[in-house]
Amino acid sequence: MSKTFSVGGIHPKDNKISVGAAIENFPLMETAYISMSQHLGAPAEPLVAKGDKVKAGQLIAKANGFISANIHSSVSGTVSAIELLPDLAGNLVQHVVVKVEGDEWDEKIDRSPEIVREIKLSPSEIITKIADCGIVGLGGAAFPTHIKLSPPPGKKAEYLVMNGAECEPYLTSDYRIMLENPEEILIGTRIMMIALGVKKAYVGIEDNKPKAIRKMKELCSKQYRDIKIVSLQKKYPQGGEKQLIDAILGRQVPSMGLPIDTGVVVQNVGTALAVYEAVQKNKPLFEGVVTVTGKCMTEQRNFRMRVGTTFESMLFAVGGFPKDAEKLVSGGPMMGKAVARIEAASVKSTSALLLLTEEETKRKPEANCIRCAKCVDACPMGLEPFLLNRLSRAGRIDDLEVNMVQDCIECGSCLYVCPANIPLLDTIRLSKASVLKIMRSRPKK
Amino acid sequence: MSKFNLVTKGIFKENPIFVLLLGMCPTLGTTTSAINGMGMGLATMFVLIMSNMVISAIAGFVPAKVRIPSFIVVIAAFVTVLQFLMQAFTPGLYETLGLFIPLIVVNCIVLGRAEAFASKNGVVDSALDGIGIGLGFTAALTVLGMVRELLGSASIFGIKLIDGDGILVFVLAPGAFIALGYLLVLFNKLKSKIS
Amino acid sequence: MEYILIIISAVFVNNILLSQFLGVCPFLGVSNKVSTAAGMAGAVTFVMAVATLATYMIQNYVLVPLGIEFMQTIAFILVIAGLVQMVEIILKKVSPSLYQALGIYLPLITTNCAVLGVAIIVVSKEFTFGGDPHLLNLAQSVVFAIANALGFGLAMILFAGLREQLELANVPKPFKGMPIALVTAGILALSFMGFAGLV
Amino acid sequence: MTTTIIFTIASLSVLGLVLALILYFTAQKFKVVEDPRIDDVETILPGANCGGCGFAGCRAFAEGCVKAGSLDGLFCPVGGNETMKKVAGYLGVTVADKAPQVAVVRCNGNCDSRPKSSNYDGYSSCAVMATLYSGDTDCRYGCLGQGDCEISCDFDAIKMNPRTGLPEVDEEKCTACGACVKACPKFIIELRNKGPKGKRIFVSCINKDKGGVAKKACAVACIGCTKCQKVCAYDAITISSNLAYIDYNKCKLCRKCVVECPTNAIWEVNFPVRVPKRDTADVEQQ
Amino acid sequence: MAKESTLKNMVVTLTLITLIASSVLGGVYAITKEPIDAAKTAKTNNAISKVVPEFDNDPSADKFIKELDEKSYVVYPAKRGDEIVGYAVESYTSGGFGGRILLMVGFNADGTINNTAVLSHAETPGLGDKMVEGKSDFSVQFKGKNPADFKLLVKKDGGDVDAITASTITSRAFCDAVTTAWEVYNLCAGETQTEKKEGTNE
Amino acid sequence: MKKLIVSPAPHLHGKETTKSLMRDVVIALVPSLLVSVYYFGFSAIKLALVGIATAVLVEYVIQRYIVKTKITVNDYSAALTGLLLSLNLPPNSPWWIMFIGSVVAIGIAKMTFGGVGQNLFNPALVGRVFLLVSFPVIMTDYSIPTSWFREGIDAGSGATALSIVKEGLAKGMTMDQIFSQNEFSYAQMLFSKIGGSVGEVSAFALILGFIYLLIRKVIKPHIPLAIVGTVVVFSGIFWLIDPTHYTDPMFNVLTGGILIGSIFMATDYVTSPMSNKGMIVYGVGIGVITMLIRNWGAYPEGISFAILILNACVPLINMYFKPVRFGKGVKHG
Ligand SMILES: Cc1cc2nc3c(=O)[nH]c(=O)nc-3n(C[C@H](O)[C@H](O)[C@H](O)COP(=O)(O)O)c2cc1C
Ligand SMILES: Cc1cc2nc3c(=O)[nH]c(=O)nc-3n(C[C@H](O)[C@H](O)[C@H](O)COP(=O)(O)O)c2cc1C
Ligand SMILES: Cc1cc2nc3c(=O)[nH]c(=O)nc-3n(C[C@H](O)[C@H](O)[C@H](O)COP(=O)(O)O)c2cc1C
Ligand SMILES: Cc1cc2nc3c(=O)[nH]c(=O)nc-3n(C[C@H](O)[C@H](O)[C@H](O)CO)c2cc1C
Ligand code: SF4
Ligand code: SF4
Ligand code: SF4
Ligand code: SF4
Ligand code: FES
Repeated sequence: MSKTFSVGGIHPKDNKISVGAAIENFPLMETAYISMSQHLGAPAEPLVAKGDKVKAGQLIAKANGFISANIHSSVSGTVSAIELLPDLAGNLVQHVVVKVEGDEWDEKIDRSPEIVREIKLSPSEIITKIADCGIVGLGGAAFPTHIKLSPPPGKKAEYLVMNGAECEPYLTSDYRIMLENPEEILIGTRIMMIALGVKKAYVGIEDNKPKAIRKMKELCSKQYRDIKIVSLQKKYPQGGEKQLIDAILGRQVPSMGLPIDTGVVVQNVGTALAVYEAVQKNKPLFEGVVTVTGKCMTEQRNFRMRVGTTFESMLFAVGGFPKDAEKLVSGGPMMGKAVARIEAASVKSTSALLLLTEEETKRKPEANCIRCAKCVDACPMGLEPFLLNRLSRAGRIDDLEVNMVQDCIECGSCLYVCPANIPLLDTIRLSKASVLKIMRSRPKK
Repeated sequence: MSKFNLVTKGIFKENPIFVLLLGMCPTLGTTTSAINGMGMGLATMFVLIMSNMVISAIAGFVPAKVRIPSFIVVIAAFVTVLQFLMQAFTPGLYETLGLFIPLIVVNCIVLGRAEAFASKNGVVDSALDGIGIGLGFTAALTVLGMVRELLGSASIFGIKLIDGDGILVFVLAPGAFIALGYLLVLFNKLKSKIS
Repeated sequence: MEYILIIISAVFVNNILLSQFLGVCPFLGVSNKVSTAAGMAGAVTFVMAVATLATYMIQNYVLVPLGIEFMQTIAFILVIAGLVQMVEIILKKVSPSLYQALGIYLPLITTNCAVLGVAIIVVSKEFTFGGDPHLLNLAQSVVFAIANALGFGLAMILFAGLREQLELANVPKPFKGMPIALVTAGILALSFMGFAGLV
Repeated sequence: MTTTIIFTIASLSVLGLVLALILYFTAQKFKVVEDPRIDDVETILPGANCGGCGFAGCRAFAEGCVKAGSLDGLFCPVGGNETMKKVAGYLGVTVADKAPQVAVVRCNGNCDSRPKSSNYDGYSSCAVMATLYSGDTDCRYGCLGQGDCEISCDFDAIKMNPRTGLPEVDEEKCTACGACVKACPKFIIELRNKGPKGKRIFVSCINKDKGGVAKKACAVACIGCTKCQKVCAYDAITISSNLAYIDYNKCKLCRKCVVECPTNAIWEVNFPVRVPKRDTADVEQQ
Repeated sequence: MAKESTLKNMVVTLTLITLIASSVLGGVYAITKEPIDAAKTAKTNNAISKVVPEFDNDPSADKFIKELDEKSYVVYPAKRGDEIVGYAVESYTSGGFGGRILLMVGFNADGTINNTAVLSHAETPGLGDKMVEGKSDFSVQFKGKNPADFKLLVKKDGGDVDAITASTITSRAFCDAVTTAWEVYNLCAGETQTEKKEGTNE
Repeated sequence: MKKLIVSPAPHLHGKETTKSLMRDVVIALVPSLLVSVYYFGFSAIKLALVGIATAVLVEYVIQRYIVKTKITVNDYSAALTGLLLSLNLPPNSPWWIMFIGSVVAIGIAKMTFGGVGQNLFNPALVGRVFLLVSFPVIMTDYSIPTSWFREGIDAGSGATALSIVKEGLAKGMTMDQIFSQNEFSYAQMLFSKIGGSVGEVSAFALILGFIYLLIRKVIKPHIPLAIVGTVVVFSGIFWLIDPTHYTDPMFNVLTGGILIGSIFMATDYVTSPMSNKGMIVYGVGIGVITMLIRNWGAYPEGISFAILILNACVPLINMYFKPVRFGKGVKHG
């Protein structure tokens, strides 16, 4: 039996229409626009100047502050500018613009196809290496991985949980790598186990990906016995880290807590691949798998794509802008960000470009809440979205905190199910931000 | 403020029921018919005028700390006088209104006017204020009584308009609340139209 | 058994607010939040019990023997007013925390029909709980008073809950505030009519 | 009969006496807990409980006034100087007159001058929209048009104009409470001195982009050309990050800059109508 | 405005006010006592006169008490001259929907019901209160009936009385009270007869 | 360049709408409606039509001309209220009773509060109770109109089983005597032979509707099961103590409005609690009050009042019975 988490959840149609498309290399672009804000936390500090020559994999910006990550050039060529350019939301962000000339990689990178199985480095060396290579979480939040691998003093990791759920509809990039690079993922997992000093790891995969489950299980039963593959029910948000831990280990992260509070570290399978490549192959994170999909498109593709590719060129590669596509989403349809500027470029954690039609995505006019409690039943955190919505519109900050708005994981299940089309998550997200601000500003007891 | 205004403001602009929402118990409890409502209104008005006058006369001498008890004594005395008079001369009405007659003592309007108006104004003005507020109270109770009687018993002032029973709820407790709720809305509409 | 009947009658069947119309002003005025409603209900329970005890004695040991029952209204209200004040002093001395919780409601209670109304009903109305009509004795009077206060509290707290929910609803503008509260009270009273005949 | 009357008088008088004693001792035990002046000040205040004064409602402000001893730094924007004088008079202190202020909207990009570049489809709230992206036009600074300011105003003084998509302030109703200033996530609204006879001049734009970029996004953007600064004889205009700002304390209302502005970003209010220079003037004159 | 509060002036004022108030009350009481008592008697006599044939005595003054099943009932004899023309029996029942119903039932000397009047009740307006004369024809049906041959039960229970629609409870209670009154009347009537007999014996 | 749609996540939405949910409830009521038409003929059709038409019209007029808001009559909720109210009336009710009921339900109990979703009390039940209290004569007359399809069942008494029992007990009869004078069998109750409201005549049809609602996931079973369970336990206890004066649990579940009330009316989203725990508390409350009124109250049937009273408790229930929060009560590792 497949496992699942215990509270809430919804069942959107999974629409994984790009499952069959093998990963192909995205053609090199003419210009790469490399953002300095590709991770949670402060932007990185550029190390290059206009006119400098760079190679793919060369460090071009240094992590700046605690939760930050190094950035490497994704192409070889000349830095043509360092300037403020709009990101996909139109906000100005520092970018290093590189005019592409050839495809020369940094010499240290091992480009051979062999799988390197033996792990030579010590835990601290691994973490340094990961930090140097600018690895961030590829599950969506782009949290610098080396920080997650160094639990704060007093907290000890017991298990590593690999997130291969890919519970969002449409997305297939994690699936493709689990199918095409399963062993690399398992080695990457092992590397992180060593770094964390844990003895056991789990890989959670939703049961709508039976092939990936079979393949990974096969490998584990032979060489990787300390890693267990867990089949999970197809249910959104199975891949939310709190839900995943609950499903696999039956542990629940307490309110305002982190996975490490239950002795667990969660990493995405793509992150594991990146870790493998960084540690075994010396390859910094400058490319990743991106699904380009949508019902309005004739072709569904999975690309291995350099960081800094514009959305415009991705569209161009699949034959231009389909007539009835009205919304572009970077990432999955449930948590991804709508693209306001197609001239914006991809970042490390970009996992998909999704094209949606008006019919699929346009919100219907808001009606009165009929108190059907569908949102309550859907919420994986056991919250009452209808109430949070009303409270936040009334500006009742205190009541919002009592009703735990701070626990919302912004999964969007509530907004998805609401028959009255109430913009639940929009209002909740807003008040969550204010409540968190107030809670954090409070002196700790 | 002119003397005339003193009287009229209580009827509309500062109507104790519709605007100030005071004295709710007799308002709801005694308005099963227009006559009852009117009787209660007039009874309250009597106490209101008399106590307003006396209180405005004595307010100057009363120390702050015993202000409320003193006023209550005055009001209670008039209520008792009223009880005597009604028992003697309108025993039927006295019985119908029952408990609500002695409860005039605690009617927030009476004490409220004593506090807010009579204790700060002269005897004549206080009497006029009492008349105005009393009229407003009476008018409101009569109207509510009329509405409830009309809907609930299909009659007005005891005159049967159509044969039949009417919608019983309106003479019962729930109807009192509901009818007052809607009357309030109408009153507010009217008020905003006028001003 | 009679005590149970007294309680059911006062709390559900002849609810002091929803069918007797006593104490409606605080019912409408102090019912914006469940917590305040509960505070008010607590204060009323206490005062009603003590006041009924006192007025019962005044009636039966002073007014009736002296033949001056007609002084009922004035004597009762004075006793209640004084009592409330005294309760305030004592409470403040004996239990400051209770005073914090109930104290602010005490002044409101003096001019509340419910306390005087119950005091008068207790000494003048004949009850027939199953048996013959009779006046209540001292213990029954106090139980009756407390039961009425409980009924007051029940209606008050339910109503406050409803109003808290209403506050977050989009009530049409003309009905906002008191009108909708009255309509709600009306429907609440309508539902309570279901208890008719239980006693 | 006589005995009855005697009993009546006796019993009631005894009651009164006892009551008076009780009350006296109550009064003795509890000296006034709160300064009664707080109540009185509260009655002087407008009672709007808007929080414009920075206190949690009128009563808190009244308490503040009474406790502070002087009224420095305390101001009720709703009641204005008149109310503050009354409070001061009551408390026996003095207040400095504060110039009356009014909210102004520093964005001028209506639907024609600032075309939409995307269709926003979320909850109609500027705050939500602002956290999502830079806005549905190419101007990243301008008004988002979802009307958070309108909702925040307790006095019905600021209203969205459906034709321009921009808020408009009714200066009669505006009390300068600043609620809209706080509500606007784009920091578009500013409180400015009303000026003599309500006359005032301000730059109705906060776009900090370079001239070309700004102009492309919005036809009436301030492009930072410095012409106004040069023409101003009173040094009232400063330019930083490609944006002009007029200091209302220095501005002498000479109106020279208004004519000078090539994009019509400078607005004048409550001046006699001159031959309309460009079409935006009539938007403000209403 | 109000004066400063001191013990002396507080006590003096309040005592003074209560003193004056109570004097006034006492006075008004003395004045209104008579009309009140008169009104009370008038009320009872009024009710009596409605339910019994014309009389010329003061029934309130002649009233006496009868015991029945350990409960006592007030009976007002109506006399014309020395002759008893009827009895008004104050009867009650606790079986009403709203509790006690107090009735005045008047009998002619021959034992037929002259009329009934409801003195007090707590029945539901529109339902049970239809037993009050004038609100429906319910009470009319008792007029002129002799309970000896008119079965005082609602038809549902096998009697002759048409119940008020949807108010069987009230109707039953009403019949119950009238039955009680009839039994009390029988006691009185029996006594009168014996009295008379005694008289003739003398 | 094309203007893209930009909005916060999520970018997909479920298919359920207010309208589809309400329509499903209407569909679930069709079996009961058909049975009632079979038994009561034109009368049932007339009541349903008047009820629905009035409800929709009143809502339209109020939205269009009085409060001047968006018109939402096509979401089926007003129609549902009208239909449910019609199913809750005695079959022989005159049309104007239905009309007044609908006006009260929509006008007072729903639109005054701001329309769908905002009301605190179940509109159809407010309408019914309003009628019951106002027109007790009509509302307790359960005589049976003639049907086209079937010769009227022993049109004689026309009283409901509950009122027959109540009346019998009041006369001092024992249960056996009452039952021997009137033939009630469970089969009759399931497939209707006994007098009752339009919609409560066939338990079977109601249960069919219940199953449909469960399959379509329109409602959850918590509330109906809690009510029925409570009724069974409550009546079972008294029946075991004294079977001569209390009816048995099966009788209590199958007669009167327990089924229609618990399946269709207590489950009204707007006026029921939001959490599973809350729903159970609510259901138990309804069950207890219903049985109190049935056994000792003035009215023979109590579920309408019980639901309304528990409606009044819903805000408090929601306040104290929150859904199971993630991270509470389970070990943190
Ligand atoms: C609602 C929700 C759904 C998510 N779904 C996935 C998912 O399907 N796959 C995934 O790898 N991460 C998913 N995440 C992110 C995980 O919670 C978590 O951040 C991630 O697995 C951590 O790994 P990383 O640091 O390697 O990215 C989801 C997060 C949320 C809040
Ligand atoms: C402010 C903040 C601090 C965090 N601190 C830690 C940390 O100390 N250790 C850790 O392992 N993860 C930490 N995380 C990462 C979270 O556990 C989580 O993996 C990350 O937010 C991505 O999860 P998501 O994709 O589900 O949103 C932190 C996250 C945030 C936002
Ligand atoms: C609010 C309410 C008030 C009632 N008032 C009375 C009443 O005053 N008298 C009465 O006999 N029954 C009263 N009833 C009881 C019912 O009308 C009951 O159905 C009736 O007495 C018995 O029915 P029947 O007369 O049709 O046989 C009342 C019921 C309710 C719910
Ligand atoms: C499962 C379900 C049950 C409903 N039950 C009722 C009901 O009993 N009475 C009613 O007026 N409306 C009912 N409705 C319709 C709707 O919720 C009702 O009109 C709202 O209370 C109006 O705000 C129901 C709707 C659903 C989905
Ligand atoms: S977005 Fe937040 S409130 Fe909504 S279902 Fe997800 S966790 Fe619950
Ligand atoms: S899902 Fe929508 S309609 Fe249902 S309770 Fe939640 S907010 Fe209200
Ligand atoms: S327009 Fe702004 S400053 Fe003026 S009153 Fe309204 S919210 Fe306050
Ligand atoms: S001025 Fe600010 S708050 Fe007002 S509509 Fe524009 S962006 Fe929104
Ligand atoms: S009138 Fe009864 S409490 Fe105010």
